Amino acid sequence: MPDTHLIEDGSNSMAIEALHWPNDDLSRIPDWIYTSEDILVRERERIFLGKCWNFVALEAELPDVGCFKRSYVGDVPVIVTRTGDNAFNVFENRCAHRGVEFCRELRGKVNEFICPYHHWTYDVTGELIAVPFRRGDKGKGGMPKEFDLGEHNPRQFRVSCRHGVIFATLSDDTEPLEEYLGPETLEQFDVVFSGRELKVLGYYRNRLNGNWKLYHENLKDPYHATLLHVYLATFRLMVAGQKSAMICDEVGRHATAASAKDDAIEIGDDLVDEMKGAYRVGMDLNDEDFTRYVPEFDSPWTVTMSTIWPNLIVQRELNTLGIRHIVPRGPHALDMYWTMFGYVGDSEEMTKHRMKQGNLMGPSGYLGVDDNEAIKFLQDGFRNSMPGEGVVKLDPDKEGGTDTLISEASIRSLYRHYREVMDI
Amino acid sequence: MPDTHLIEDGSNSMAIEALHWPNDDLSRIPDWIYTSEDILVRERERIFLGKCWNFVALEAELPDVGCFKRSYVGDVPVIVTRTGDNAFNVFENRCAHRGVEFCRELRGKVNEFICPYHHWTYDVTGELIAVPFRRGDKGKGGMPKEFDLGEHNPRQFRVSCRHGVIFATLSDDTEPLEEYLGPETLEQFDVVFSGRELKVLGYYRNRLNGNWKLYHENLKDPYHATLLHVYLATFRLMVAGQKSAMICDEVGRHATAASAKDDAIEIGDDLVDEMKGAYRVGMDLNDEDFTRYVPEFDSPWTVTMSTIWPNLIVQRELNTLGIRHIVPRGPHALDMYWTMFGYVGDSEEMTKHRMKQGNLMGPSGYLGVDDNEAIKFLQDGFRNSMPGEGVVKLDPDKEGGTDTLISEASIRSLYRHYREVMDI
Amino acid sequence: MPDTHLIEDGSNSMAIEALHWPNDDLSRIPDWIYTSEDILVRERERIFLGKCWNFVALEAELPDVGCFKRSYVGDVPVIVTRTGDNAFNVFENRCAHRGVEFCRELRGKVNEFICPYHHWTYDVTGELIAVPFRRGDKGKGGMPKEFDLGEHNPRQFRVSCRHGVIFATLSDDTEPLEEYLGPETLEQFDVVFSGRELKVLGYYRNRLNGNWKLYHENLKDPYHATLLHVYLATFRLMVAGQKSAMICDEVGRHATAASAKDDAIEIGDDLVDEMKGAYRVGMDLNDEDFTRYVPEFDSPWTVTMSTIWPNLIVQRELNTLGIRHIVPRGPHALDMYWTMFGYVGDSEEMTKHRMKQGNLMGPSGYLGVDDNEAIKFLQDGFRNSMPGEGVVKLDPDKEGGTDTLISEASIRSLYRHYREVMDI
Amino acid sequence: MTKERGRPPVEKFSEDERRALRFKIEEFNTEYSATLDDQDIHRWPSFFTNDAFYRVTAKENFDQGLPVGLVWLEGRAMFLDRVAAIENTMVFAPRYLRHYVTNVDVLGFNDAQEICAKANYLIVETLMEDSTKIFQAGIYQDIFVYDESGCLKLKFRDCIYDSLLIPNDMVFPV
Amino acid sequence: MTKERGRPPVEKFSEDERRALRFKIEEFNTEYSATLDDQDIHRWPSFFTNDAFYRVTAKENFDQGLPVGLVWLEGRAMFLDRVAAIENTMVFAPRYLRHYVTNVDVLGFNDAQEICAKANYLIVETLMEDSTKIFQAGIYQDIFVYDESGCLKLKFRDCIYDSLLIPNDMVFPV
Amino acid sequence: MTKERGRPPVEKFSEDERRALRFKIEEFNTEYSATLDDQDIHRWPSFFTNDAFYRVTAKENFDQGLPVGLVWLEGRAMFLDRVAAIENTMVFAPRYLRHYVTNVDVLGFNDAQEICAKANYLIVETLMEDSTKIFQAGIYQDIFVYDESGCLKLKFRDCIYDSLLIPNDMVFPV
Ligand code: FES
Ligand code: FES
Ligand code: FES
Ligand SMILES: [Fe+3]
Ligand SMILES: [Fe+3]
Ligand SMILES: [Fe+3]
Repeated sequence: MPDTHLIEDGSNSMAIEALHWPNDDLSRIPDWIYTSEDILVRERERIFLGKCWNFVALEAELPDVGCFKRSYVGDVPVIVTRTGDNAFNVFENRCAHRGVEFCRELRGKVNEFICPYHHWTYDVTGELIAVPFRRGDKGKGGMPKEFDLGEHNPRQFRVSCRHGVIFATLSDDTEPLEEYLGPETLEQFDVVFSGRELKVLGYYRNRLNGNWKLYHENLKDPYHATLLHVYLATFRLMVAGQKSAMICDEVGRHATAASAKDDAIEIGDDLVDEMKGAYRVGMDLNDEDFTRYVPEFDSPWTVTMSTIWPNLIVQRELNTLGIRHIVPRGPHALDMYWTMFGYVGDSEEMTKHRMKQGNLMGPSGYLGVDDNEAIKFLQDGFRNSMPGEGVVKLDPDKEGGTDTLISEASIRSLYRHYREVMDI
Repeated sequence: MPDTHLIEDGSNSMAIEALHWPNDDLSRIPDWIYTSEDILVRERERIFLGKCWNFVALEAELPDVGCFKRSYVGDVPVIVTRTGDNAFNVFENRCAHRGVEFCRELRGKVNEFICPYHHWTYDVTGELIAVPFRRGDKGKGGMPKEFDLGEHNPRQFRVSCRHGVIFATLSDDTEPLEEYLGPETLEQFDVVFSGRELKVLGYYRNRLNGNWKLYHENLKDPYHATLLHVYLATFRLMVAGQKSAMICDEVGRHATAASAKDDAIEIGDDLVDEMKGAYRVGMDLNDEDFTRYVPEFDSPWTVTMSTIWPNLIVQRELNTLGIRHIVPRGPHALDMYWTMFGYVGDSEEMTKHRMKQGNLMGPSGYLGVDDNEAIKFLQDGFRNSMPGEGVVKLDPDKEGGTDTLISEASIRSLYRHYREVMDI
Repeated sequence: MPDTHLIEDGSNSMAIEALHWPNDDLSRIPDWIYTSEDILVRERERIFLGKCWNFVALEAELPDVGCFKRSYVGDVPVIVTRTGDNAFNVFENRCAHRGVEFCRELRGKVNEFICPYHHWTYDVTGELIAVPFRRGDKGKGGMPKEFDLGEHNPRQFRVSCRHGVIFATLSDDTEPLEEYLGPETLEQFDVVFSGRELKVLGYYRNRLNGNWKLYHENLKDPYHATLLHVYLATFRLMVAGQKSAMICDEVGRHATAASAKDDAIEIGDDLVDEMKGAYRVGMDLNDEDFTRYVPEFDSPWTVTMSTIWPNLIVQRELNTLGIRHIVPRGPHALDMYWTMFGYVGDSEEMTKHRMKQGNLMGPSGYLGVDDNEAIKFLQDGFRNSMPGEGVVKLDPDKEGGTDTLISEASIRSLYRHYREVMDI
Repeated sequence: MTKERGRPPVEKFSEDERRALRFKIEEFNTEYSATLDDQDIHRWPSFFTNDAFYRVTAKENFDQGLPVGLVWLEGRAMFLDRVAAIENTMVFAPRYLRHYVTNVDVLGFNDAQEICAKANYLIVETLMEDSTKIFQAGIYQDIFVYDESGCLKLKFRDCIYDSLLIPNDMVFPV
Repeated sequence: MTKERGRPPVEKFSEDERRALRFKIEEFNTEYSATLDDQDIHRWPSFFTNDAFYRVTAKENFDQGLPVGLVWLEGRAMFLDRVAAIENTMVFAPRYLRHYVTNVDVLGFNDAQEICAKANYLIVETLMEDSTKIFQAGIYQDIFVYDESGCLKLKFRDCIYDSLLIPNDMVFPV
Repeated sequence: MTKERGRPPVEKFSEDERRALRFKIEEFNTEYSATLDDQDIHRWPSFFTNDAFYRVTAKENFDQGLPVGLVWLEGRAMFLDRVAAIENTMVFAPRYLRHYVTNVDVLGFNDAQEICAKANYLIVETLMEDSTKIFQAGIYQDIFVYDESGCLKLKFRDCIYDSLLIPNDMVFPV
């Protein structure tokens, strides 16, 4: 169907050929990037399976050779295995025979993978090593003589690890991981992943009712932090005017939202007014220890949230640490897999402190709930209301990093990059 | 896919360009108007958001200035607010910033609406009145200088009220409400909504498993009344031959099914025979008071059910009164929101009588269940069986209103209008 | 969207026009035949409603004239009725008036069918015999004079029965049932359905999370039998090298997987090795009677599983007998309706033996679970991983029947036929 | 109007009384549920006193004190008429329903020395061709009395459901 | 055949007997459920007598008196063989199951002085990558006896499910 | 760390003790559930001792002995802070939740003479514009003690959920 008086961006049909970005203007974002199936198909090909490094696992999840984890690149199921002291493999969770998604356990340890349907067998690197009755039985049946095991392997991904974090890419052309991250993101990454050995403390999983890109935007959007999160201002974890920055790479796809807690900060009446109710006067924590930052990082920031395109968030919120792994589930949902961790050698007290501060984030976090709800409310808007667009005009002269919370520069730089890659 | 030997109406593809009405014949209705996504998209634009007055609320639901109700025009979420003694506003429930469906409570009372994500703030008329940190913070960030709050408002609907009932339209060209209703429908409307102050008695909600148009047809279809509803004949609330009428407007989109209870009616053996089991001989109510009509209206009819295109039903069934608000939920479902009411000044006994007779209608009503099931059975037919069409030939020489129950004239007039508007 | 570097079979769009079979090679099966909606629509028309005999009921389910069963041809709802001693009718479960799927009970006995909406009435043959108030009421309304009941019947299917099994076809051109089955399949069919009167022992139903064709393939795939089903080898019900055959018709659409239990079989170390874990050494049944075959058939085989295209499986597994009726539910699921039976005159002990062996098959069967899981894992592969294809190269020089378990010849013959009919 | 009838408990029970009563009320609810699960609908009125009040209403109505009910019955005659409608006149597809009644709470006597209690209920529904789905989650707010033969009867049952959006319709009482 | 075995109660219990028995049976069902929720499947046969009969069948079969079961076991050997199959030969994806057993009803003695009881069960299933879904709603129809050490054992359990359309398959008994 | 706290029962109860305790614990769970169902969140900490530990965590964490919780609280102050956040700072759409607590099992004393118990819970959620859905299925692993006035209080509650994939988020404790 062509455009009409109400629909002016081609979204009547939702087919990618018909969609067009409003006025080619980066400060306007059309709903259809969040709702079209065709867009998601192209994102899979050009982003997740394109020239990107995707998070797949932490090395600490795979302590021994033969340990595996069922994981995802975009929404494509993969298996991550440890195949040596410092060797990891990532390959598609799909049998080369008929297509079975054969690995069904979340994690485990094996000598080999046997596809249940016909017991085609793969070693831990993902290579096909046995086809039962390949030569037939009693001279009958079996594979053609020229059948070559080597030609029937699940698709392999290239792997790159840095300080305990495992990434995968399908493309031969993806630049080296460090280059891909860029020096700005790498610096922040290396604060958390400095080479200290990680200790996994547990997992959360939730299905958010929003398009996967909304999660990136949320963390590239410092503007919402002190407004949506009443908790942050009320308990003086973060307030406008406090030291903070949005640190971007040159390409504009990654970002780190950084802030430094300032217990001396004062919240004037003007600010309270400006914040339209986002600060509740006169509240104090009963457990004051809760927001205490135990210094442990070589960084001026007490909080950094890094979005690493396209599927990783690194959370350093005071002393609660974790990664979040994004798995798109259709245009309207994403699964978030959280891995919370500390470091080997943490005292019991420190682990407890991390657990306590874990209440801030996650599917039931004081801040986490706010974001999950906001993302759902956004997607509800896109799905239910008349096709429209969003406005991202804050901090208009910038693109990418910025040192004010009142900015959408980093969202715009993301979409400049996105439009190039997606050719839309 | 082109037509085939089984599919001859273009419904192989379900894309609107390929669909064609069978033989251009109004007495045949193709399945695809009930099953195609494309049709629903066009209905949204040309009907609900087109030149129609949509029901959104009763004034009685919004007693004070600042009261609001979360409502829908078609399936588009809107907010209805009372902004003055006789002033109401209807605007899209979508934040002008990024698109959040920000109002989440079913109803309430506020001074202003604050979008949770970044606290953009709207007054009760739906006007954007504050953007936090619009000028930035400490000289950094904020909106471009030329940013004009006035250009960032949720879409406003025009509002028209009549005797306590609030309607909205998005189009500037919709004729005045009274003209839109037409004198026939207006007359029936004014019987229930005579200006007496309404008292809300409560709400029902149900999700029907059928296309939204089936609900209109059901009430424009007097033929089913004494057949499907065994209750009606058995307890002599309505029988063929009894005084009844289908009263239509000139355009053919609205209709009122009217009947007058006749306690003296006799049901002959011929009739019993003709009705194929729709009359159960020899049953009587234990509670005879139940079907008693307490006269309270200036009307020859004891029952009127008005369908007001496109999303309102006005129920006057003896003394149980209510409106039903249709919200399409995809091609295969509709949500029905019921508001049951009486009048301010009703005696306690009268309220009780209304409650008692409430058992007739609604999601568990003696008549309500029948219709909900029939509509589901119809949609099941459209979804599951081979693509086909329905036949609406009864009362062949008429279109629109009629004074016999054995007629489908009013369904045909609806689809004449519908085809014009939809251009199909 | 056109093909891309990752997608090379047109499945970017999933529209049938764009899909192409990889290299025209029968030993490669593209994912899209299991996932495309367009394919399913065409399958409905060309296969289920095309020149095929579809299973709809057993005569034993309909003991008396007037007995009916709600059934399906493909996913199209039909009613099967007994209309005489040896007469059965099959007609669409869709009212000729507006389209209501009017029969809602799984089975029952009636004199006539009355559509609940307006009481149009059909006799047990499916003929419209009454339209209430056809002539109007008191001279008003009613049908046009020329209205002919005979022109408003649900679609009738042609019916053919053999030895207690009822089949239906919509096409006038389908060859006679016996010819359709072909002599090979007929022979196996007649072992179970020899004319002995059947006694229904009960029903199972399950919804499998896989495309309907996967069920056919599963039973045309002898290769999986001794590998997936650890139970079979472990308890020596079936092992490679044992007497077995895949018996196909000439067209290649039907097949019977046959095997003869051999209690003397030995499982050498070589075989254990080849089977990659599919044999658990040293296990024995506690209840040895469980796998005992009580001779009752004139056949060299103790087990035959016949797939009768397109929607029937005949199970003869030792002494547990049943049919399985396939109903596609979208591309990603199928409903399986099982009818378990014995013969009139079975001793109580024999019935009990059948019940006991019933644990082998069905939604909770020792073998049944394996297959249901494998089919789900396959469909998961098709849905979740990158678009790809399966490989069916075993027993490369054959097509159709074969006498080795290590063969996929019968799957290839099915798809040769399928591609012809589907024109893909 | 309803508020009056559902008079709140004013006098708490001792632990022994609660133990004895909870056992009886659980037995009552089990039999009540089984009657409905079996669709033995003509037995249903016998769980109520002759003058009983029964209502099924959404939590949004209850919370606002609004009187409507999907089902709103007062007095035996109205109960019988609903049963007659279900058995004879209402048209509906076959279905299975199953009740799970948990969290029975014996609250105390109200000022008429009647027993106030409540319980959470969950009802799941199965249509013949579909999977089992949640039909309704809610709470019973009850007043029990003893009949002449010492059996518990409901004088008042308000079924207040969370499940605002009824799936299609509600054929049977809950 | 099943009908014979599931002999109906002929003698009602007193309230005291019901109270005592319901407590015991609830404890039994709780432990039984926990065993299955923990997938401690090899313990499962120990809840039954040596000659016990166990069946899982659809309500449509039960209502028509048809004998089949998805699971149909008679005697300890068959129970052990099913456990062995689940533990050793059956292939299936990992899953969590959870039982909710409510509405326990102690019906009375049958003519063999065995205890007849029933209960509603609801089982929800969670696959590793998906949300929790209703797996099966149904009713247990039970006959209990005491073993030599005075513990309740099931001599007969008929699990009659409403959920006609089993979601994919049923790996564990219910 | 959690493992230590959740010390396992070492001493079994007699049947009489179990009967008495199960009644009390069921009453406790009923009131606890009602408090949460009513979203009367500020009452919630009163069900716990001052030094109580409360956690909500996925079965996958529990099974691997991993310490994280979606909610992880130790000591009254942390309980109060969570209540304050829910009441004052957290932003979320309105919703109804309903608890069904069944299969209460009274396990015995642990080595500190505290009462160990468990129960299955099922929570269903209703958003204002949608149907009722399963929110969470899980098991409570509890340690109860008596407070000075003889009332049961939770010293330890581990809520271990099967429903690995939380639907959007979890606003209230369970
Ligand atoms: S599908 Fe994996 S071995 Fe056949
Ligand atoms: S989306 Fe509403 S304020 Fe930003
Ligand atoms: S739809 Fe069947 S009688 Fe009208
Ligand atoms: Fe945030
Ligand atoms: Fe009607
Ligand atoms: Fe098999």
